[in-house]
Amino acid sequence: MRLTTEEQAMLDGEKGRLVQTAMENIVRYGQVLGAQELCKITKATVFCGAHHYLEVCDSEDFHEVFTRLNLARDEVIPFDRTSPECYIQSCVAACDQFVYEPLNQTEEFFKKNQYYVEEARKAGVTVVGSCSPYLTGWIPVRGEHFVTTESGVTILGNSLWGACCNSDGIEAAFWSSICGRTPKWGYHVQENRHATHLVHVEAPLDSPIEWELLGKAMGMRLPVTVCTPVIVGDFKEVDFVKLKSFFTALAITTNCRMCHIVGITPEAGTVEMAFGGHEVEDEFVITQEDIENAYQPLCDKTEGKVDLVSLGCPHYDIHQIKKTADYLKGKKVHPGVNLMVWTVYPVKAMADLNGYTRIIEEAGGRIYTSTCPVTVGETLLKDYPSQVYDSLKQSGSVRSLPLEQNVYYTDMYRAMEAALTGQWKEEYRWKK
Amino acid sequence: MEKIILRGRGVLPGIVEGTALVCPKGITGWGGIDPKTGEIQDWDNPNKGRTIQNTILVMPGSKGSNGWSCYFGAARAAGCAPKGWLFSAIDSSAAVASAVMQIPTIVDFDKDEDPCSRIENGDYVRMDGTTGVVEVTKSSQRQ
Amino acid sequence: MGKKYSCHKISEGTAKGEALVSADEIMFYLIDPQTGVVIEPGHDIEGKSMAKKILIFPGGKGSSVVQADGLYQLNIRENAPKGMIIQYPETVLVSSAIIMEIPMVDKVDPQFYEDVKDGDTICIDADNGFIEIL
Amino acid sequence: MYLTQEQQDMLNGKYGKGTAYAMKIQAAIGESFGAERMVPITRAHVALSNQEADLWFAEKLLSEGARCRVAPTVNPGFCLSYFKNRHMVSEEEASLMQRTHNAYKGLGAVLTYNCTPYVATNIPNFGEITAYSESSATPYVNSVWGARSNREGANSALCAAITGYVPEYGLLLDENRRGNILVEVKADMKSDFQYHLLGYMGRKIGNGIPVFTGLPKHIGPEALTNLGAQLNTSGAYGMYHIAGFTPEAPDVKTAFGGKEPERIVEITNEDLEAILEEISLEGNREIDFAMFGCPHFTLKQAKHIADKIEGKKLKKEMWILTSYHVKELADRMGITEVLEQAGAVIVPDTCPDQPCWSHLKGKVGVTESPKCAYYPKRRGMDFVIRDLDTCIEAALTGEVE
Repeated sequence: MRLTTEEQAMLDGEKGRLVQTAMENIVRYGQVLGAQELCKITKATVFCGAHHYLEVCDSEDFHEVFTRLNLARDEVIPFDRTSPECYIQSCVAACDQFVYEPLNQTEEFFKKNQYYVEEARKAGVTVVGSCSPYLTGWIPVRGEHFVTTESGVTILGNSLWGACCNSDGIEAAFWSSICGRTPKWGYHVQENRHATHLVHVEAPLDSPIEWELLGKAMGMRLPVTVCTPVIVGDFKEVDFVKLKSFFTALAITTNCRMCHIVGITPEAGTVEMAFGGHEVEDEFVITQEDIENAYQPLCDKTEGKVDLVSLGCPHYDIHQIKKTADYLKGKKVHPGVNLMVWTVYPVKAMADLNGYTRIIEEAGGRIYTSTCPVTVGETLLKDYPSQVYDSLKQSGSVRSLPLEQNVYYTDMYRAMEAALTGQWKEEYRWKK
Repeated sequence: MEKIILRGRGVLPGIVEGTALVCPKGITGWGGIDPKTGEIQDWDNPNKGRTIQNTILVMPGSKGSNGWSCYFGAARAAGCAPKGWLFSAIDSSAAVASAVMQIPTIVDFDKDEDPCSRIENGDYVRMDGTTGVVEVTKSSQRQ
Repeated sequence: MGKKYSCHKISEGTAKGEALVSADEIMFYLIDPQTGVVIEPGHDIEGKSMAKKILIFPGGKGSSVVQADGLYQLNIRENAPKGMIIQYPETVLVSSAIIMEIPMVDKVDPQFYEDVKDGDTICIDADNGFIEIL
Repeated sequence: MYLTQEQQDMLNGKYGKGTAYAMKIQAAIGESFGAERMVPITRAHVALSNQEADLWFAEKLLSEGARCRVAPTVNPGFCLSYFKNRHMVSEEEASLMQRTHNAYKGLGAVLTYNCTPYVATNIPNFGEITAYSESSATPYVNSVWGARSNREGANSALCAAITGYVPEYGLLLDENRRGNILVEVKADMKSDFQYHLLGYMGRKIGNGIPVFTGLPKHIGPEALTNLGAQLNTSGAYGMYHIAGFTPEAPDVKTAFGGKEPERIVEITNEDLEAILEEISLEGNREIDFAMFGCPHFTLKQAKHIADKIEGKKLKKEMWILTSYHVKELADRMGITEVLEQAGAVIVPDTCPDQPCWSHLKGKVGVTESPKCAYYPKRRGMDFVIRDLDTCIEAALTGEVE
């Protein structure tokens, strides 16, 4: 692998042990890939907070846990700096940054999480706590190289913004944030960004949930290997909420990390442009029936009482919170139902300013930040036998937890109706 | 005793040997293994309940979310790492996991030498992460 | 009957008044609302009043809010121009004229610019697409 | 212009008087630009200005029953709670801001009070059709994001938010998005400040769509914000290209749509120095205050200042204007505390061209933004323009180089 003088200096330890270790790992990562050189990273999101999987390392010291798990070393290398050229935001943690009791968490865990997050902040990470870093201005521009721990953000960045990112992982995002480099491989190389599969969408897509279901329907048809589909169809009134819903769903149901949309994404003005002269490996059609089939297994059939309604995965933006407030204005959530709305705290502050928070609270709901039900996990979810989500990702991930809950998935309005009536009814199932 | 030789690209050095654990559909990283024991938890994985600890782990590549490597990394930290691993074709998540695990790694096999189809559970595998040579002793032929 | 010139309607209506010709773009923020006098230093018509005139100028300039506020301030004091004849329409100025209900036209017969001078009495009929110098 | 049945119904008053009024204005705009039809938008940003005309128009629409179909984000006025509580505005001024707040809230706008929606809260995607007013916003969404918006006025953008449509003309059409002026930048673009000055070269660049070459490979959002803001202070630009960087300009040839540039302009260090000398008050003097955040500062810029003044005491007032949500981040990150301990103020929702700055009338400030120096002139504030670090130093020492 060819390294620049600056990169070699980092590898030789001239910028300290932390940068050296990060660079060693990045170089090893690049060697495994067969990359010839590295590229400069200017945006990153990192997975801070006291996540449950870190508990395998039995230590009180954040830096020891960090070193063993994120740097994969058995010494202790303090995480005390990041690349000054890279803008780094924190992803969700397993705790809200401001409250713990409503999430059924202990003060001890809350404080541990705060300690972890605070150490990251001191190292140069902007503490945001969101799966949707773009809500606070973290948006790579076309051709910019970035890293993220969020699959949905990888695919959004590659596809919608024409920026460059591979799906690499939590550790690698830290390495890149520290040394400011990643292997120049995969989607970081222009020649690899062409489409491989052609998907004709014949289903009419209106609401965000239908775009989510398109992601799942494609996931049922695409190969498990890495591929770059391009979709064509008569898409109307496409907005960012629909697109983020689609890309997030596609990311979790496939290994796909880039997907062109003809006429919408910048590298796909036409089908030909998307393929860039490369062969079409496969081609298929997604019909309305495919969308409906994708939906059915995601929503339980039993009717009955509802205990939890959760909105906002990915985290809601201010427009979505406004829609929630507009709908809930003057209404009351059914007693015994916990209505949770998830976002990032600066957006919540804006919701406070606009009066949306008050409307939602007066209706009996509450806005939470910095995490989500699945990331908090069993501690929160075990007490709610019947749960409603407006997100394919949440409802899917909840099903893989070892719990025996009823899980319902529908659009935001029907989910709010369920919160108001306290019941799950057949009519709340999504249908066209 | 039937022996076959497969050749891939050796990417992390070291010579190790052990019993193969083959997951032709891969393993989901996030939530797919219990890092404390190395046990596979994927509900649809035929190897559910088996541990990856001290095996030669064979997979096509990574699977699922960007959080793939961290559960393997956590298993490493807990002392439950495999001895070495083989990937049919490398991808970025699997490469990060390899850099984390620092175990002998061989990747990018020809289609007709795909370790996921040529190696079965229980086969005895000797691999050289420098040369990329994988020596497989088929278990059905062994005493 | 005076001489007629064709033009294209931007903001509807008819107006009659004295011509004031400016070679420079106009930012309505820099007009004294109390008098309609242009106060922008170095401007082609600095010191002249546009109140109740037919203003002939190339187009507008300035940020997306200043034109509307400038025209509004003139309008409530009845110091706005009665009509406007421009060459280069852009959205900010066009929407301001429409909202303030001041007749505005563009694409005028080039001969008009040869003939017109300050003080001429001019009729604009935006709806029927002509200007007349009386 | 062709109108669909729904659009015709809007015009005829089926959706209420306010919507009809908004549609009438838009139809007239469409007609005047020769648009053939109207197309739906999915985003809007209204340059709320908290001026009388702005309030008059918003209240008129509201009283006639208009509501936004597409909830727009809005520009800053001044932060009512901050300036009212400190008695820095008169009753009338506070009341104007309160009425503006109420009117826009009633119309269904999202009250972001931020002039840089395009860096965080309202970001269009490539090809998305939108209506953005605010002079720094239009070039950013067209150029950096590849979205499509004409240079809307505050009122035409509000009309678009209400009807949900815009007439299709100008920058909404492919053929009008090609560059026609080649701007070869030979100047040393060493910090975000140089982009302010480059943007201020409007007179030399001339009318049209510039295509910049010679800029660095990595250009951050702050630099791009500065470039767009100053282009529209010194001229009128809906869009620009940066060859090899902005999405519709993978290379120079594509940026010009295969045609030859109509004009070639070279920008050198000397040009930037000359423009700075022209627009700035002379240096080597005592200053009274420093003002930053026109356009609104990002967290990175606020942090930069905090790092520079941490543990020190400012000799002069320092105002850092930002969005409500960056303010939240700054609070959470401990940046606000550092700034306040040094004597700086970071205040959200506020623009330099507002009545809340009456205490600075007749005083001399420093700023890094030519736009900040330009508009408040009529409020009696004068500025020395310098790069950010020099301005910070001036606030610490009380004197500027």
